[in-house]
Amino acid sequence: MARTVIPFGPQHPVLPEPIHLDLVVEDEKVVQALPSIGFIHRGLEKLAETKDYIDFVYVAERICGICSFIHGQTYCQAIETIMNIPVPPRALYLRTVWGEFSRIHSHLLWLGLMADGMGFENLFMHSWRVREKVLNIIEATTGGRVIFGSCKVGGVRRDINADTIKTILKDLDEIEKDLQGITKVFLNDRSVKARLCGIGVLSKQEAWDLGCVGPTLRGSGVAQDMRDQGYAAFKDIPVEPVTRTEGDCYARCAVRCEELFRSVNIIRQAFAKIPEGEIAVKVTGNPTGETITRTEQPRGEVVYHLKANGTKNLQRFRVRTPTFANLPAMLKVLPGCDLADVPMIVLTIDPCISCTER
Amino acid sequence: MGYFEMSKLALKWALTKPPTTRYPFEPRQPIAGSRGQIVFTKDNCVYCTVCAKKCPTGALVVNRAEKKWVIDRLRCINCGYCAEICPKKSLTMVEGHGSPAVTRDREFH
Amino acid sequence: MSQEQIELITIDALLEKVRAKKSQGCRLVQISATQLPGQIELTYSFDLNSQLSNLRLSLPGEEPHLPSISSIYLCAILYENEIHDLFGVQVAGIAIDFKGKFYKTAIKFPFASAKIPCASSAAAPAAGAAACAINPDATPK
Amino acid sequence: MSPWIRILIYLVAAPIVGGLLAGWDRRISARMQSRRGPPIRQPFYDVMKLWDKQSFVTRRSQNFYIGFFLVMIIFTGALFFGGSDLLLVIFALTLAAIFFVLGAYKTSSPYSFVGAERELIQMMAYEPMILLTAIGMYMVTKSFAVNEIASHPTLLVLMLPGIFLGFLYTLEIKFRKSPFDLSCSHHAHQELVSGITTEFSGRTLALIEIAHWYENVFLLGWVYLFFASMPVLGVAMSLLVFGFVILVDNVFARLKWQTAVRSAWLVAAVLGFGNILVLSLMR
Repeated sequence: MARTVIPFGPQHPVLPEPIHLDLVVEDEKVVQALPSIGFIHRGLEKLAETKDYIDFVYVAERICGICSFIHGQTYCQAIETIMNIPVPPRALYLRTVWGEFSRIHSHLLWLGLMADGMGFENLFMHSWRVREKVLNIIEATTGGRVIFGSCKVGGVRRDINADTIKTILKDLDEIEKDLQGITKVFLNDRSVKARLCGIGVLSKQEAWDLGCVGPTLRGSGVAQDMRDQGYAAFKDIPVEPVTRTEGDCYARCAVRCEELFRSVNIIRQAFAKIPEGEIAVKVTGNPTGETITRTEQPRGEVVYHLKANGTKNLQRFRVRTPTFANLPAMLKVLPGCDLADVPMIVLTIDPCISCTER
Repeated sequence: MGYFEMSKLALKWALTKPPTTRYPFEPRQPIAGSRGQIVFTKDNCVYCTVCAKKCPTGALVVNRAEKKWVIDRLRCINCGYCAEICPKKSLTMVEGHGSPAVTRDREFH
Repeated sequence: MSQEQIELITIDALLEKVRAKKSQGCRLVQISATQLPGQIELTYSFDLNSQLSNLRLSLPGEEPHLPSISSIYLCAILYENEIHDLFGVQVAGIAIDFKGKFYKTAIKFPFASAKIPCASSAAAPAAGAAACAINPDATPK
Repeated sequence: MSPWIRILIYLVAAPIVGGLLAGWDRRISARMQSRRGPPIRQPFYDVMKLWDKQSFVTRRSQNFYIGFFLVMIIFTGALFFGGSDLLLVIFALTLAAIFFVLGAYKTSSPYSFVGAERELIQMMAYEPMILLTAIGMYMVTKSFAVNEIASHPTLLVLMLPGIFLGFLYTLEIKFRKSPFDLSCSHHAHQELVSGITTEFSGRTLALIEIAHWYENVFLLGWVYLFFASMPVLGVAMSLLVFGFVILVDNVFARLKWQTAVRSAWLVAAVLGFGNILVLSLMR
C-alpha cells in the first residue's frame, strides 16, 4: 500500500486548535506523525516586561480562553508569594469555588468536543447544554462567562452573598443530575467504548517519563494532583486525585468524568465552610524576588515562573501550560494507531495550543 | 446494555421543549450580575485621566485640555476596572451588551 | 509546604546532574530561560512526590550554547526548541530538532533582549543577587 | 398506472419528498439534541444557496462524474418505480456509487481519497445484504420484477423478517448516517473533514444533495416493497424506518471501518442467509 500524507490541522473541523500534524498513513494506519505548532505565538510572556504587574492579571487570564480563571489565580498567587501578601481567607475560598466551576465547564467542553470527534453529535450538544448552565452561574457571580476577570492581586474583586450561594447550591443539584445523565453515556455506551477502549495506551512509566500532567498522567495511574499541595482553600478541603490504571483514551475520559463530580463536591464543601470577612487587601509596593508556583488546571499542572526585580514590571514571566507537557505523550502514542483514532488521541490530552504557545 | 442510555436521553429530549431561545427574535435575558458594558456620564467627570491610565487594554483615551473622553469599544474588555476606580463615579457598568460593530469606531464624549 | 530549592550548577555538570535526577525517578516539570543583562539564566525544574527541585545554570549572552538533555528526558525537546527559538540558544543534539521552526515568530529570537529593548531589562539588578531568592512558601498565607 | 406515469411522478416528486424528509430529519435530530432546529424547508434553501455559489474544482472532470452519479441515481430510481428487474436496479445503484467514488478519486485531495476508499469498503459491506434482499424477494414471489413483487398478495415482511432487519442495517450505511458516516459525514465533522464530498462545492455539491434525495426516496420505496400488499402500512413503515434511522444516527458514535464491515457481513450472514435458509427448508 502506498503511503499517503494526510494533513491534520491547523484548521480542521474535528480539532479546533492550531496544531498541524502531517500524518503519514499506510492503509489507514498512521506510521508517523510530524507535528508543527507555533502558528499563534503571541509573546504574552514578553508583555510582562512592559505592563504593570497589577494590571497583568488581565493578560494572564487571557493566556487561555477556557482555564482563564486558574491562570489569573496562579498569577496572583505567584505575586502574593513573592510579596508575602496575606490574602483574606474568604477570597481564597471564592477563588477555589470559581476555579472548580471553571474546571467543570472546561471538562464539559472537552467531553463535548470528544463526542463530536467520534461523530456523536447528540452527546456533544447535551454536554454543551449542561455547560451552559455552569456558564450562567459563572456569569451571575463574576460578571463574565469564560474570562471571569474576578481575581486580583491581594484577593478577589467580587463577593458572593448568602442568597446567591443558596441558589447556586440548588442549581448545582440540577447540574449534578444532568452530569450523571451524560457521563453514564460516556462511560457505558458501547459505541463510545468501541472508539475509546485500548486506544492510545500510555503506561504509568511512560507517562511519568514523558512528563505528562493532569488527567493524562492520572489516567495512566499516577496519583498526582497539584490541588493536594494545599493552595487556596485546598488546605481545608482535601482532594483525592482521581486515577485509572488502563492508560488509554477511555481512562482519560473516565478520569475527567469523575473529576466533574469531585469538583461539584468541592464547591459544596467550600460553600459550607466559607468564612466571613474581607475579600481583598490593598497591595502597595513592587515585588522583588522569584517564585515557581504550580496549580492544577483542568488540563493539568500549570507552572508559573516569576522573577521580579523591584520595578513595577516583571523581569520574567514564564508559563508552562499543561498541554505543553502533554504534547510529547501525544506524539508518542500516535504512530501505530488508525486514522480514525487520531482525533481521539489528540483530543484526550485536551490540547489547548493557544495557551501552549502563549 | 450500554446502547440504551443515549436512546433514553435522546427520546426524552425529543419530547421536551428545547432550552434554547430563538435568539435574534427573542432577546436574551441579561443575567443579573453580568458585568455588561461601560457607560459614561458626562456631568460629573473631571477628566482626571485615572481611568485611561488604569485601563488594561488602552481602550480609553482622556484629554483633559479638550475635555474629551474617548472609548474604543473593540478594545474594551468590559473588565469594569475603570468603573471601580473612577473617583467621581461618572463611569458605571450597566446590564446588557452593545450592538456588534463592523468598523473600528471610537466613541467621543 | 514544599521546600523549593535551587542548585546552582555549571554547564559541564548539567548532563550528569540531570541523569542523577532521572535515576531518582524525577519528572521533568519545565525548563525556563530568563534573559538577564549579559547572560541567560536557565532553570530546570524537577518533580518527585510533588516536591519541586531546580537546577540553575547561566549561559553567556554572546552565542550561548547548551547540550541537549533530550537523550535523558525525551520531553525536553519542546522546551529546548522553545529556548532556541525565543532566546537564540544553540542546543546541540535535540532528539527532534525543529531548526528554528518551532515557533513561527515575526522577529528572530524575540526574547533575546538585544532585539527588542524594553524598560525593565535596563533596570535589572546584578545577576548574583537574583540567585536563590525563591520564596520557600508555594502558597500565600 | 402505467410505468411511465409512475416514473414521471418519481422524477418530479422524489426531490420534493426527499428534501422534505431531509428537513424533517434535521428537525427531529435537533429536538433530540435539545435544539430547535431549522425550518423543514431548510434543505431547499441550502441547495438554492449552493446553486448560487462559485464552484471551486481541482480538476474539471470531477464535476462530470458527479453529473453521471446524479443521472445514474435517477435512472436507478426510475427503473425501480417503473417496475423493472430488481437485479438491474442493484447494478445501476452500484454503478452510480462507483461514479461518486471516481469523482472523489479525481479530486486528488487526501481526504476525498481516503473517503473514496472507505466508500468502496462500505459498498463491499452492504452489497451482499442488498443482493440477499433481492434473492429473498425472489424466493417468495418467484420474480425479480419490481411490479410483480409489489402486486404479490403476501405481506413480504412476514416471510422475510431477517432480511428486513438486515436491509435496515444496510439502509443505515446507505443513508450515510452515524454509526456508518465513515466515508462522508453530512456535518463535515470528522477526521476526513467531509470525506468524499470535501472537494466539491457550489452547484456540484447541490447536485450531490439532490442525488441523495432521489436515492433516499428510492431506498424508502424499497422498504415499502416489504409491505406492498398493504399500501397504507407500507408508507407508514417507510416513514417509521426513516425515523428509526434518525434515532440510530443520534445514539451512536461513528464506528471504524473494520467494525462496520465485520458487523455488516455478520448481519448479512446471520439474518440474510439464515432467513433464506429457512425459506428454502420450508418448502
